[in-house]
Amino acid sequence: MRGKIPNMDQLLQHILNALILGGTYALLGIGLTLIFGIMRVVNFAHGELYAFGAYMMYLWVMVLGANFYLALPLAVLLGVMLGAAMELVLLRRLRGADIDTTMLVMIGAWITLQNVEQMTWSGVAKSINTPFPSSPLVLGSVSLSWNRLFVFVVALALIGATYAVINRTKLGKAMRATFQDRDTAALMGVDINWIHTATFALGSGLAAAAGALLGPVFVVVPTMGDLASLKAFAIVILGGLGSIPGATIGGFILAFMEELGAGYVSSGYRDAMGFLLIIVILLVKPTGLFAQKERIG
Amino acid sequence: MKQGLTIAWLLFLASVPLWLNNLYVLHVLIMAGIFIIAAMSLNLLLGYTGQLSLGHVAFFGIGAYASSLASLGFAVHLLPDWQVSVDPKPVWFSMLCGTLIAGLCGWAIGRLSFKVRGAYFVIVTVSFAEVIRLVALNWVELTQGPMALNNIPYLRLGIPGLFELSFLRKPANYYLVLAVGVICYVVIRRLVHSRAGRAMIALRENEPLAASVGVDVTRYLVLATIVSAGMAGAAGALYAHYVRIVDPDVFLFIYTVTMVIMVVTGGKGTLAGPIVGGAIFGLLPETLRALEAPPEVQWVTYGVLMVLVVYFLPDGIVPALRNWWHGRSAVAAAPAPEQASTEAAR
Amino acid sequence: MSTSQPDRELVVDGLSIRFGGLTAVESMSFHVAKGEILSLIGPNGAGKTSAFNAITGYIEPNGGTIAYRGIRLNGLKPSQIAAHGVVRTFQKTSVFMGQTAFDNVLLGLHLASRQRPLAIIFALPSVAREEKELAEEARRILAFVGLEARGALLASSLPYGELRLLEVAIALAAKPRLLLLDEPVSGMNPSETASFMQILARIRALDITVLLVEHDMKMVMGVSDRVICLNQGRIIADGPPAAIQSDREVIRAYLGERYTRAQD
Amino acid sequence: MLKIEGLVCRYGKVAAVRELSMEVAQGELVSLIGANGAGKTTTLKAISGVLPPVAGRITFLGEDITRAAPKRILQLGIAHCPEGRRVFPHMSVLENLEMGSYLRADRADITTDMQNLFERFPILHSRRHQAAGTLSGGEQQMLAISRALMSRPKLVLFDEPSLGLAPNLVERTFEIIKGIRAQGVTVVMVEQNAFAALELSDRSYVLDQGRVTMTGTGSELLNNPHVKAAYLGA
Amino acid sequence: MMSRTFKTALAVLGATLLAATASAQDTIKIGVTQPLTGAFAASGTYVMQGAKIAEEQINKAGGVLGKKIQLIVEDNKSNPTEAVSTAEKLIVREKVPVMLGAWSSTLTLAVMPKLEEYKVPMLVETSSSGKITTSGNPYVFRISPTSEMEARAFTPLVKSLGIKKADFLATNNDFGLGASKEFSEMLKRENVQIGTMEVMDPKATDFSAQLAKIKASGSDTLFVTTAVEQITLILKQAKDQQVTARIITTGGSNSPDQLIQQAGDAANGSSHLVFFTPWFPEAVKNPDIARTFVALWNEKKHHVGGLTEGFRGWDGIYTIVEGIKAAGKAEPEAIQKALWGVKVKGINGDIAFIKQGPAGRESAQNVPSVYLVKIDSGKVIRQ
Repeated sequence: MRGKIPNMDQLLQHILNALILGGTYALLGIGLTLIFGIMRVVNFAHGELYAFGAYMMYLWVMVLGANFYLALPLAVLLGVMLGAAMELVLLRRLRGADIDTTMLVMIGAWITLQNVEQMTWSGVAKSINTPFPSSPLVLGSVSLSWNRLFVFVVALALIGATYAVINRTKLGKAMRATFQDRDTAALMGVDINWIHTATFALGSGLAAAAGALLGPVFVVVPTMGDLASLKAFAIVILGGLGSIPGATIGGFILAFMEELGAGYVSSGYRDAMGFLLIIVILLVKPTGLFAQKERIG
Repeated sequence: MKQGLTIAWLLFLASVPLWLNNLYVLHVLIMAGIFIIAAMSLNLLLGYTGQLSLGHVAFFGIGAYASSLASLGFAVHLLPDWQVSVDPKPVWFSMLCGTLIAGLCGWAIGRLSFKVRGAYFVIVTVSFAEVIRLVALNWVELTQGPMALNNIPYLRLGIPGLFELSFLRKPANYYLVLAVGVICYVVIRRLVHSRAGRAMIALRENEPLAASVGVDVTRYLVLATIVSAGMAGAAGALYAHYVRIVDPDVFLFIYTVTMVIMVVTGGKGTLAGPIVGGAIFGLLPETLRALEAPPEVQWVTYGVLMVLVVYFLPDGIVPALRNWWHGRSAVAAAPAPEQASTEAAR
Repeated sequence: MSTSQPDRELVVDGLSIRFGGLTAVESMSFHVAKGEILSLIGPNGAGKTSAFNAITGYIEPNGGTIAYRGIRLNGLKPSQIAAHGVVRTFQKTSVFMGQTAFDNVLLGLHLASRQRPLAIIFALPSVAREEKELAEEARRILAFVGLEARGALLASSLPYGELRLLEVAIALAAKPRLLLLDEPVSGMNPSETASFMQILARIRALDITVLLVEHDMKMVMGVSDRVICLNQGRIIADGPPAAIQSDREVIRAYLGERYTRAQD
Repeated sequence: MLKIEGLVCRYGKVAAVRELSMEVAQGELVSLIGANGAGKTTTLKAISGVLPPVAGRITFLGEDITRAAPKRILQLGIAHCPEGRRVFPHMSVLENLEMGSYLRADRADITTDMQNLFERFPILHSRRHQAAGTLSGGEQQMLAISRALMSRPKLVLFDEPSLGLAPNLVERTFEIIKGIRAQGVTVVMVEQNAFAALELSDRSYVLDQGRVTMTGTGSELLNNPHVKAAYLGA
Repeated sequence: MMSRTFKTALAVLGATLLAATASAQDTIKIGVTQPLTGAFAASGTYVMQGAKIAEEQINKAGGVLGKKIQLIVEDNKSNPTEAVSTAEKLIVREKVPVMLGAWSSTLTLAVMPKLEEYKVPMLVETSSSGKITTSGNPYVFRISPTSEMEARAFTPLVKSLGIKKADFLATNNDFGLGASKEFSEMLKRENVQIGTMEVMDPKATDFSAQLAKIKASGSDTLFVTTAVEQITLILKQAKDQQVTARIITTGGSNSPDQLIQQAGDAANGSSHLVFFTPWFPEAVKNPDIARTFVALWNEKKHHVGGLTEGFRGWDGIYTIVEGIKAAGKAEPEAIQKALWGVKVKGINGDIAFIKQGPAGRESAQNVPSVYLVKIDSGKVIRQ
C-alpha cells in the first residue's frame, strides 16, 4: 500500500532511530568521560580509537575471514592495547603537565593515527559484512535493522558493565580515588601509573567498541573519527565532566536533537546540533547539566 | 645592531621577487606568508594571553568570506520577503571589511567564550569554528555553500585614469603579503611592549594576581581576541583575493592545528616564533611534495613533529635558540641587567 | 547601617559565605579604620581567607554588604575593586614566575598607566614618555622593598623570602590605599620576619591602611593597632592586641590554654 | 625502627630538605616542629615514598626504603595521614575506608577492623553512605585517621592533624593520637601547634630550612628559651 | 635510516632534474590534477588510471607529432586550495601546455582563474556544475554532461517509468544540489509532483532522519545524487527503514558494480544514470573502443567498479591528444584554438564541442550520451 503515512509514524520512526543512535553515542561519551572527565586529558585522538576499532573489525572479518562475533571482542581488545600503549608512550612522561600540553600531544597523536590509517587502508570506504538477516525487523509502521538492534543491546550492556566496574570493583574505586586525589591515592598503596594506563585503556576500549559496532552499520573511512571525537566532547560536556550517568543521558539527548533536528528543522544542520548545544550549555551552565558541585578553595 | 638586523632582513625579503624567477616558489612563499600572518595573530592569543583557542581558523575564514562577498556583491533573503542585497565593492574596501568583520566576530566570540577556561574554552572555540563552517556550507544563498565563491576579483589600487596597480601577478601579491605582514608584526610588537601587552602577559602568568593589581581580565582578553581576529581576517582576505576561490573547507580544523603547530614550534609568546614556525611549516608541504611524498606523510610528519616539539622543545625554537645564544655570550661577557630584563619581556 | 563614617575606611556588614552546604563565614561585621593596621586571626578554616576573597571580589558573598569609603564593593570585579585602591596579596606565594623581578613590578603598574590601545598601535610619543616614567617607578618600588639589586633576575630564581617581598612590591605598584596582606610572613625565618615588620612600618608611613591575616603571633601582636579573632566563621573578639592576648574566648578557641601558660 | 640519614629533597631546583637525619624507636611518639617551609611535610613525604629523595638513606625495620614505591612502604607498615585530611570527596565514607585497606586481602579481618573503627567513631557509621566531601572538618579528620588505620600500620605519619580544627576538636584529635600510640603503634607527627606537639610527644625534632636545629624530649624543648622565642610566640 | 631517506630524496631530485632536461625535447607533457586522497580519492584515482591507460596506448601507437606524451599527475587532495596549488605547479613549474582535471566542480572552479591567468586550456572530465561553462572562461573544455543535460536526457523516461511523485536526497555540494535543482525543474515541467528535498553532508554516514522523512512523504521515486560510498549506505538504510520508493541515482559517479558488492541485495531494484556501460559495451556508440578499454582495464587488474569513472580519463586524454595533433605544436594557445574543431570517437560517444556562456568568452561543452541501468538480482541490466 502506498499512500499517505500519518505523521505519527514518522515521529515514531525518528524516536526509534534516536534511541538506537543514542546507545552508541553514550558508549562514545562514557569512553571519553573517563579520559577527558576524569583524567583531564583533552583526548583529540578519541575518535581515532573509534576508527581503529572499526578498521580492526574490517581486518578480522573481511580480510582474515574471522567470525563476526569473535572479531568484535578482538577488535575491542586491540583498542584497549592501543590505548594502553598511547598512555605509556605519550602521556606517562607528561604526568602533571598542564592541560594544554597533553592536548597538543593528543592532537599530534590524532593527526598521526589518522594518516597512518589512511596510508594503511587508503581513503576508499570499506564495508563490513554482518551475519544479520538483511530484511529489517518490522514493528507495525516502523522498522529497524537487526544489526542496529544488536548494536543497541551490546552498547547498553557495555555501558552497564562500565558502570559496574567503576562503582563496584576495587579497580574502579582506585580509579576514582586516583583522579580525586592522586597523592593520597598513592598513600593508600594504589599504583598510580597502572591506574592511569588502565583508565586510558578502558576509555580507548570503549571507543574502539563503538567503532567496531558501528563499522558494520555504516562504512569505514579514515576520517570517520573526526566527527566522533567532536560529538563525544559534546556529550561529555552536556553530561558534566566525569559523570558516567551524565554521559549516558547526554548521548541520548544529542541523538534526539540530531534526529529530530534533521527530521523537522533542516537536515543540512544535523551535525551542527551538537556544537550549538555545547555552546549554549557552556554559556548557560558551564559545568554541564549533571556535574557535581565542588567546594572551591 | 638589532634594528640593523631587522632592516637587513626586510631588504632581503623585499628583494626576493627581483632575483627569484621561479614563479612557483614565489607562490609557495606567498601562501606561507599568508599563513605566517595568521599564525602571528594566533600567537597574540595563544602566546601572550595564554588562551588556547582552537577555533582560530574561523576568523581567517570569516575574513576570507566577508571580503569575497563584499567584492562580489550578494543578495540574500533574511526573511522570505525581505531581501538584502549588496553591490560589488572595490577590493581594497572589501579587504578592510573582511578585517573589520572578523574583528567584530572576535569581539562577540570573546565576550561569550571567555566565561569558561581551560578545556571548556578549547571545546567552545572548536565548536564555534565548526558551527561557522556548517553555516558556510549550508547557507547556500549567501556563501554558495560547497559550490564555493569563485572568480573573486583581485586587488587593484590607483586613481582612475592616472595609474593603476593590479595585484594579479605573483610579485605584486608577494609585496602585498609582505606589507600586511610587516604591519601586523609592528602592531603586535607595539602592543605587547605596552600596557596592554603587559596586561595580557600578566593574565597568562597569573590571572588572579593580575586581577588584584587592576587588570580587567575580560577587557584585555577581548582586546587580544579582537586584534587577533582582525589580523586573521586580514590574512583570510589576502588569501581570498590571491587564490580567488573560497569554499567552506577554509574552516577545516586542520588549518587551526597547522597554525597552532607553527606557533608552538616557533615559540609561543615570542615575536619571531610564529614567523620561524610559519616558515618551516609553510614550506614543509611543498618540500615533501617535491620529494613525491604522499600527503599522508606530510600530516604524519606534522603529527610526529608536534609531539616531539612538546617533549623536546616545549618553549619552541626561538626561545631555545635564544637560550643557547645567551649561554654562549654569557661566557664571553655577562649581559647587562637592563638588556636581560627587556629580552625576557618579549 | 552607616557606611560612610569618615574614619571607617572599610565596612563589612553581615557578611555570609557558603560553599555548597558548608558555611565558611556567618554574618560577620567589622570595619577597618583609616590608617590603622588591623589583623584577622583565627584557626585555619575560620573564614579569614574567605572574607579576604569576598572583600576583593574573588568570590560572591551569599549575604551582607562590603563598602569601601562609601562605595559598595559587592558585585564588582577584582580589577574594579583594585581600581578603587583596595589591593591584596595571596596566601600562597603569587608572583609572575616567568618574568624578571623588574617586569613583575612593571606588570603591577597597570593602574598607574594610561595608554589607550589606539595610541599604542600608532606609537604616539606620549606612550614612549609614559613607558620611561613607569620604568622609573618600578625601580623605585623595588628599592622600597629592598630588591633593587634583584631586578634582572627571573622571579622563579628568587629565594622564598624575597618572593614574598616581590609580592608586596607588586601590590604596592597597584597604588593601594587599603592593602590586604594574606599571611605575608608565613614560612619566613625570624630575621626575615623582623625586616618585613620594618617594611610594614614604612608602608604605613605612606598612609596606606593595612588589613592583615597572619598566624605569626609575634608579628600580629607587634604591628597591629587592633586584632579581630574569628572562629568557625564568626567574630569572637575585637580589640587591641593586649586585650586579645588575655581574652578567655580567644585563648580557648585559638591560642589554647597552653598559650597563656607559655606566656607565664 | 625508622632511621633517616642525610636526607635531601628538592622540588625542582628548590631544596626543601637538606642533610636531615633523625631516628624513631619502636612505640615512640615523635614530633617535628618548625616554621612553614622548614621541610617537615617534605620529610614525611620522603618517608612514605610520595616524593623520592635526591640523596640520603631511609631505613625501616632494617629495610632500605629510600626509593621504594609508596605501595611497598605501606606494605611494610607505614601509613601516612596527609596534611589537610585529603579524604576522597566524591566517595562515600565506606569507600574511603575501603581505600585504606586497598592492599589488604584478608576480607574478614578488614570487616572486623572497620567495625572496631565504627564503634570508636559512631558518627562515621551513621554517615557511612554519605560522600566524604560533605562531612564537617572534624568528621573528615576522624575519617582520615581511620582510613590510615585501616592498613593496620606499625608506624603512622600524621601531617598537621590539628590544622583548621576547632580547639576542642584539636584536643580530641590529640587524644585519639595518644590512643593510637597506646595500642603500640609508633607515631611521627608534624604539627604547627608547637606547644601541643611538644606536650604530647616523647621526643621532638626542631626543623629550620630543611635541617634539624635542635632535638630533645618534649619538656626539654618546652623550656628551651630559643624554642620559646622562635616557635611558641613568647 | 635518516641517511637512506636522504639518499632517496637526492635520487628522486636528481632523476627529476635529469628527466626534465632529457624529456624537454622528445615528450609532450600533459598535466593531470585529480583528487588522489581525501573525500574523492577513489574516483580521482580511477580517472587517473584511465588516463594512464590512454597514455600507454597513445605512446604505443607512436605518440603525437612524433613525440611521446607524458602525464604529470598531481594530487589536489580533494581540496580547492590544493587544486590551485597543483595548477600553479603544473603550469608554472612543469610548463604543461594543457591539463586534464579536476574531478569535482568545486575543484575545477578553483582551478579556472589560473587557466585564465596563464592562458592554458583544461579538459574537464567529470564536473557537472553549469557554472563551469557559463561563467565565461574560454579555456574550459568539458566532456562530461552538465546536470541540466542529464536531466534533459532523462525526460523521456519519466513517462515510461511512470513517475508521479518524486523526492530528492542529495549531497550538499554543487554536484548534488545542482542535480536536485535541474531534475526537479524538469520533473515539474513533466507535471510530476515534488515531495521533500533533503540534503546531507558529504561526509555523513547516517541518513535515518532524512529517510524517515522521505518514507513519510509517500513518493514513488527517490532521486539520489552523491558519491558511491553514500549511495551504498542510503540503499542499505532505506531497506532497513522500508522505504519503498524506487531509487534512481544520477551523476554517473555511482558504480553499480561497487554497489552490488557492498550493498548486497539492498541494491536490487535501484536504477542508475551512467555515462558508460561496461557490462554491455555494445550499447554505447563506439563499442569497439569501449571493449578495448574494458579489456585493458581488466588486464591492469584495476578495480572493476572503477570502469564507470576510469573511462573519463581515457576520453579526456584522447581528446587532448587530438587537440595537440590538430594544433600541430604543443603550445597552450594553439591547443586551445584547435580543441574547438576536434572530433573524437570516445568511449562515451562522439566527442565534439559546442559553445556555452557569454558571447565572446564562450566555454566549450560536449554533448555526451547518458544511459540508465538497473540492478536486478545482483546483476546490472539495461533499462
